[in-house]
Amino acid sequence: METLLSVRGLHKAFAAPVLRGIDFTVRRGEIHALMGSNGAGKSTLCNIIAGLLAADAGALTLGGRPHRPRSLREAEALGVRMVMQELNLFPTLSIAENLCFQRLGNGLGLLSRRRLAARAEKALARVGLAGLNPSLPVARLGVGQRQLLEIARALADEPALLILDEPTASLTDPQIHRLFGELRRLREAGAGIIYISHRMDEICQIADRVSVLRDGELVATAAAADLDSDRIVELMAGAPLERPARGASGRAGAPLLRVEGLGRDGAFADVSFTLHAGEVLGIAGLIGAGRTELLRAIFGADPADRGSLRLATDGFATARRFRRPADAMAAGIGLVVEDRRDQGLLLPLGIDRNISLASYRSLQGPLGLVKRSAETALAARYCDALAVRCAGTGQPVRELSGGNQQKVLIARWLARDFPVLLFDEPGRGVDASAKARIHHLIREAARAGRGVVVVSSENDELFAVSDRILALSRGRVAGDFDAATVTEEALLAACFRHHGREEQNRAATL
Amino acid sequence: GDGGEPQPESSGKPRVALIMKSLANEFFINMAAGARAHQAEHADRYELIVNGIKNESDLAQQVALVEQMMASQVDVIVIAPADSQGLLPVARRAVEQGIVVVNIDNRFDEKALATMDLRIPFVGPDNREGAYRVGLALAETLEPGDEVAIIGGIPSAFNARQRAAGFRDAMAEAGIAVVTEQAADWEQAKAATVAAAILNENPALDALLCANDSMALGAVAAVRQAGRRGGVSVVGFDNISAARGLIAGGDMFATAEQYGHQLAVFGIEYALQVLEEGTDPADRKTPVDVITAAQL
Amino acid sequence: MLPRSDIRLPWNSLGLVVVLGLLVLLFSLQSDYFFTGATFRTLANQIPALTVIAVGMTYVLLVAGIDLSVGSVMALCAALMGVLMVDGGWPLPAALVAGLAAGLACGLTNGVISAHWRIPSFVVTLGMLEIARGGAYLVTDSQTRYLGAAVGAIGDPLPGLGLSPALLVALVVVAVAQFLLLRTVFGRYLVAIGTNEEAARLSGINTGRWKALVFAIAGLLAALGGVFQLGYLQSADPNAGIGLELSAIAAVVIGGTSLSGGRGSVVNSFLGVLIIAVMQTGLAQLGVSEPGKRIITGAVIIIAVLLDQYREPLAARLARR
Amino acid sequence: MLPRSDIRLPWNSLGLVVVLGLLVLLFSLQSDYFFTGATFRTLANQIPALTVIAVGMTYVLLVAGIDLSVGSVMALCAALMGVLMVDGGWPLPAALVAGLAAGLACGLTNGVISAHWRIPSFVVTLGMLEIARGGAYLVTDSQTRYLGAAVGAIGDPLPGLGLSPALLVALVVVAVAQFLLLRTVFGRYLVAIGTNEEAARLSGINTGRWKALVFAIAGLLAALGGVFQLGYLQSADPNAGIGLELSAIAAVVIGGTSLSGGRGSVVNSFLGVLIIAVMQTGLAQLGVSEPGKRIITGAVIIIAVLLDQYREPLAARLARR
Ligand SMILES: Nc1ncnc2c1ncn2[C@@H]1O[C@H](COP(=O)(O)OP(=O)(O)OP(=O)(O)O)[C@@H](O)[C@H]1O
Ligand SMILES: Nc1ncnc2c1ncn2[C@@H]1O[C@H](COP(=O)(O)OP(=O)(O)OP(=O)(O)O)[C@@H](O)[C@H]1O
Ligand SMILES: [Mg+2]
Ligand SMILES: [Mg+2]
Repeated sequence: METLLSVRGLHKAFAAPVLRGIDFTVRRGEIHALMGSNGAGKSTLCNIIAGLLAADAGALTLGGRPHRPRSLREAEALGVRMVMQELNLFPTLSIAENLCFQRLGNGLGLLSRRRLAARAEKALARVGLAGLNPSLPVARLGVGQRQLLEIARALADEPALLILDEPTASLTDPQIHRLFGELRRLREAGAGIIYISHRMDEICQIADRVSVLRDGELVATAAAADLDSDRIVELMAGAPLERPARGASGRAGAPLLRVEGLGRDGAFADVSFTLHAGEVLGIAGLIGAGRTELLRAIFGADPADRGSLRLATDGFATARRFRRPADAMAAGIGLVVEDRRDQGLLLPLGIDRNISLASYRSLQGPLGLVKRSAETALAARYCDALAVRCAGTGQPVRELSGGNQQKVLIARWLARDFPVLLFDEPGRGVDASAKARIHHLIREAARAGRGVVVVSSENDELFAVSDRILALSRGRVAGDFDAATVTEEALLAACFRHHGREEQNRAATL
Repeated sequence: GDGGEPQPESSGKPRVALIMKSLANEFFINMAAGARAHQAEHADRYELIVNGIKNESDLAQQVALVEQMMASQVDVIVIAPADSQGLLPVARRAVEQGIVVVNIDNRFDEKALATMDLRIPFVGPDNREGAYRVGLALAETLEPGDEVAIIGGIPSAFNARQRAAGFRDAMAEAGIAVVTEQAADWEQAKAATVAAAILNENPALDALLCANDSMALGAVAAVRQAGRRGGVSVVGFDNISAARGLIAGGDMFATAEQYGHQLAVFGIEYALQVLEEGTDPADRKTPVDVITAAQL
Repeated sequence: MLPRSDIRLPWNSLGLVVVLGLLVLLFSLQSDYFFTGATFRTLANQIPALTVIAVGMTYVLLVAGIDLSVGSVMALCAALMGVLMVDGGWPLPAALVAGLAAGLACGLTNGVISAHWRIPSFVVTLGMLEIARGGAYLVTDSQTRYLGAAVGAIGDPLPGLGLSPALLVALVVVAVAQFLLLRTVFGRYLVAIGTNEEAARLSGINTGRWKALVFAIAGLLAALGGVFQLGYLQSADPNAGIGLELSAIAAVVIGGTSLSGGRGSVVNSFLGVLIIAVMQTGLAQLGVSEPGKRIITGAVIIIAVLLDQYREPLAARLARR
Repeated sequence: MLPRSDIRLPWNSLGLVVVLGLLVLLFSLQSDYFFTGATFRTLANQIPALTVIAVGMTYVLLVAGIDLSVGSVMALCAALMGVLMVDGGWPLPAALVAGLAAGLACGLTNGVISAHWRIPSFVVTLGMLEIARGGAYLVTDSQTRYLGAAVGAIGDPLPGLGLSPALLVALVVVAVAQFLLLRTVFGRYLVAIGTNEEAARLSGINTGRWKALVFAIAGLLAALGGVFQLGYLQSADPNAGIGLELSAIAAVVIGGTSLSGGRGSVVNSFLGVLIIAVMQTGLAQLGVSEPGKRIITGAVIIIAVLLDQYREPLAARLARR
């Protein structure tokens, strides 16, 4: 096969070297998986290819010609398209305008609304969002839908080289399936695709070749058929990974939290369940099923309209509905949000400041003084426990790789001992070994008698941590399963329960 | 100086600081120009530093200016105070430091001066009397029972109050009704807005008395826009050049001339007189004249 | 499919029209002379300058900037025209071109400095506020110039129509600006830059250039405001427009434009201008005392925006029907 | 592991000290009388009010708010104290408490309205600007009150020290405010709220309450500024502090505090105040013409912030050594 992109001797350093002498090729008509643990340099490499960063040394060629784009726009003109790790949409613009942002107008600079809508509908259909009204503002979409929008935007341009930096981090299986169909179609058309993901199963399904980065060095490139996931993880980490056993943190204890008929208009309705001490409750569902909304309502981030919560702390006597996160936290509930960049992290501030943000009650000395050494120690402890790759606990979070940012966010909530912890997509963008560490910490928390709720779009993750799995379908509970025995098929069927017959059929054929 | 400060080298000529209310207003600009011309003629007698504040009512900034001039060790401060009482404490300190202080334009409060046991010679016009005379000139063209409105300056400004009082005195004497009195902060556009509203509300209005010419210009615009040119007279104060044009053209009836050009010069001469002869000059009231088309 | 977002657009104008209606009603009840043609003609003559300046400010706020220099720039341009005509004997059209060019230059300077060196526009335009005011004093030697009938045609009502050319031009500016905002690529770019400048830059928009253009437009419109002011007052006052930036921003923000960018409507800014103008005229007609005027004005500004909070949920509820 | 963020703090003050030094040098070269103890004592007497108001403004900007009402609130509080003492015969301490309470109330009102109804603080404080000014006119009946020696002790230099109690208090306020910002949980919360309000809220910080508190502090400090002003001028002027909000914001922004929140330093705001004060004093001592003053002031504001752009890279380079 013909080489599309070739990278020779690529070097890049920020404060410290990040890429060291990378040699890397992508052929026409191949899907090339780029693997590596968090902070290995994957995004940096792709950013250089896509014109967002300049290399310090090294040569790139694209289609045989030297490739040195000075901006994203320039790279795009050469047929390179990238879906970035973080969302880059305009919430105040409509879906159609976001999708066609580069070609909004006719020759006169006037918006051609009809043409935009038509094009948008076509692009949306390719990622399975056919029902969405293209004139809705993006502000009204959930994270999963926004992620699909980004992908639709890239696909619509029929790129020669497509870079996907963790496109599936908040997608569920049906969407991933459809995406893979589109990628294969693009491959048949002769495009080259760089695919970054931390989900091993995906790599085995879709990749033709795999390259592994470790500490900024390319340690291996091989045909996907010649590698299995254990081998890849070993290459990434430089050491074999102990596979965590599936499920089961131990025995569920007394009830901690009762959710009774909770509902929020337009998001979810009539949700009831009981969370026990020592239990990890997984929540499955399709994009837009209302899982995020449910957690936010429990936490008081967006107050619920109906129903209530009862807590063990007062013997389930009072029915409450929190109106502010501060109140929920006072009652012993914590939430790790899904959208880490917009709702979780303080990007310009240091790792220590981000981790300690919810813990100042215990880091506070006399007169409200911050115990700075305790703060630093706390940050250092969790950077260690979660293997955050950083230059120091004071490094601004903005400079961390996506997965490491996620770890910092999780550390903030593990640092306090809430009886009830809610996690929304905790493994988003985190590499396999770090994910295993996070899962371990979650189970540890449960073992210590806390109750944990984990929302995840990744079934493997749910199976790995949960004792019990609740399926949400269109905002309603559609099943309550024992994680040790439930099959993926049964879970998927439950997730589709409240969808139309047609969609259910389509799902069955996946 | 007040302390044992080393005295910086100086030319030996007395240094005169002229402190104005504003240097963004034609009246004070004229005053400053007069002073500069005088200094140019008598360059061997003294040096001149002219300063004004940004906002005519910014007392704090003017106090700061006086202090800065004290720090510069000037020999004379000639000041048009932004407030008739607020400047007194700093003026007293200047006097105590041995600086000759002369008051021009806006008179220090005499009672306060007396309680402080301070004597500062004053050179300047009587705003109230000037406004009174402009009002009387207008009243001659009106009849008892006619209606007028007053547009004042910044409500707390001393001369704004004086001028409004002068207008009221004249109207009361002539038996003319003042239907409303509103502030337009010395500003042209604001005066236009206020005048337009007053005209709407008072269909029988015969005249607008404005506490300065800028506001009179605004009032003229409002009268013209309301289509009541000829029916409503406008008078102002200060005799700025634009007002003269309007008076000549019949859009304005009258304004007051305070001979600002000479005001600062008088003040400086008073101060030099104190310095050179050690005498203590008496207060001097400078003339205010009514300007109508007949005077142009 | 119903384009629902259009109904929920932030530029729906319900709340503002209600506030405006209430103000007019209140003043009409208080004064016999308020609800008359004369009052409305008066209003129509007064608003053109503030209107076009508020349009420019809307654009500037949309891209998450701010322009504090509009009052000074307006004064400088009017002053320049006045001096050129009175002292220089220039004909009106030539002076007009010079004045507009000066405004454009000031605005462009604001835009280029703040976009190129990435300095907050608040600082740059605060500097320009001082500089342009100094310039206005300099060119006029701090003396008001009386122009008389030479410029009267701009502000005097057209026979038969009862409206001045200034007002007509201002209305056209409002309409064109709203059209540009909603229906052209340019408008979408501004919204995009105001929403997420980084994403806009990554999408290949030369954000610096568009922002500079927006400030240039604001400068040009400030100059146009100066022209209208000149026509209205028939004189050029170097002290004109002090504090005007706050009035303009108040009008725009009452109109629901966000100070943090990305959300705004020119038509609603115009309604904000009307609210302010009606309030000023009404209070003056009632002869309310100065302290009373201040307190009522302040309260109305807050209340208008407070009511506006209920506008969106209300509109959403209507739309859901 | 090195806590790097502390070295890279935005509140390094290098660039500002350089600007300040340059200004002093320039004026000293131009005027024989500038570099004297008298000038510096004059400066020391003038800055206390602006200093404490700039401290409050720094906090407000830190949480991504803005307070336009400081000038009016200062005037209202000073006016209230003046009236209570002159007309009401209150003793100084009682009047002082009343004045400070009034400032706190105004600030709290700003804060509660903007935090509770989520109205941009720009609008709320613009309303308060008008309302408090109206209030100042109302309580004084638009007349300046002369207080004389009764309040002189506040502003007169302490014997032996040469500095006034006002200045000493202002310096203490600066030090305490900087300490709170850097070393306490309160400071951490403000920075977090200004950086990402939603993230702060979702981390259990009661953002509304802290923001209200910050505005209350700003109001209280504006009142304290009023006290200093009263001591300095020995009179209460209802027109005091017009346009002061812009000076205060200019000082704070020159000090490198970001208008979009999350980044700021009280000490640097104080340096900003010094830059502005030195410039005003210097220009006045040279007797520069009014247009000249305006133009130079505007240019220095822009240049100071421009130089500040080069401060961070420079400091980073120094820190890396
Ligand atoms: N602007 C920056 N300044 C300093 N260091 C940076 C910057 N951007 C990235 N880095 C560092 O470069 C390294 C590689 O980051 P990169 O984002 O390429 O990792 P990645 O392989 O994409 O990781 P992930 O799987 O977590 O997304 C990280 O250690 C990160 O901290
Ligand atoms: N701010 C919002 N305004 C209106 N609707 C919203 C908003 N956020 C989410 N929704 C809608 O609410 C529904 C539930 O979304 P939610 O984010 O809870 O789903 P989810 O199951 O967590 O999926 P994901 O997060 O993967 O998108 C979706 O239909 C979504 O479009
Ligand atoms: Mg990455
Ligand atoms: Mg979700």
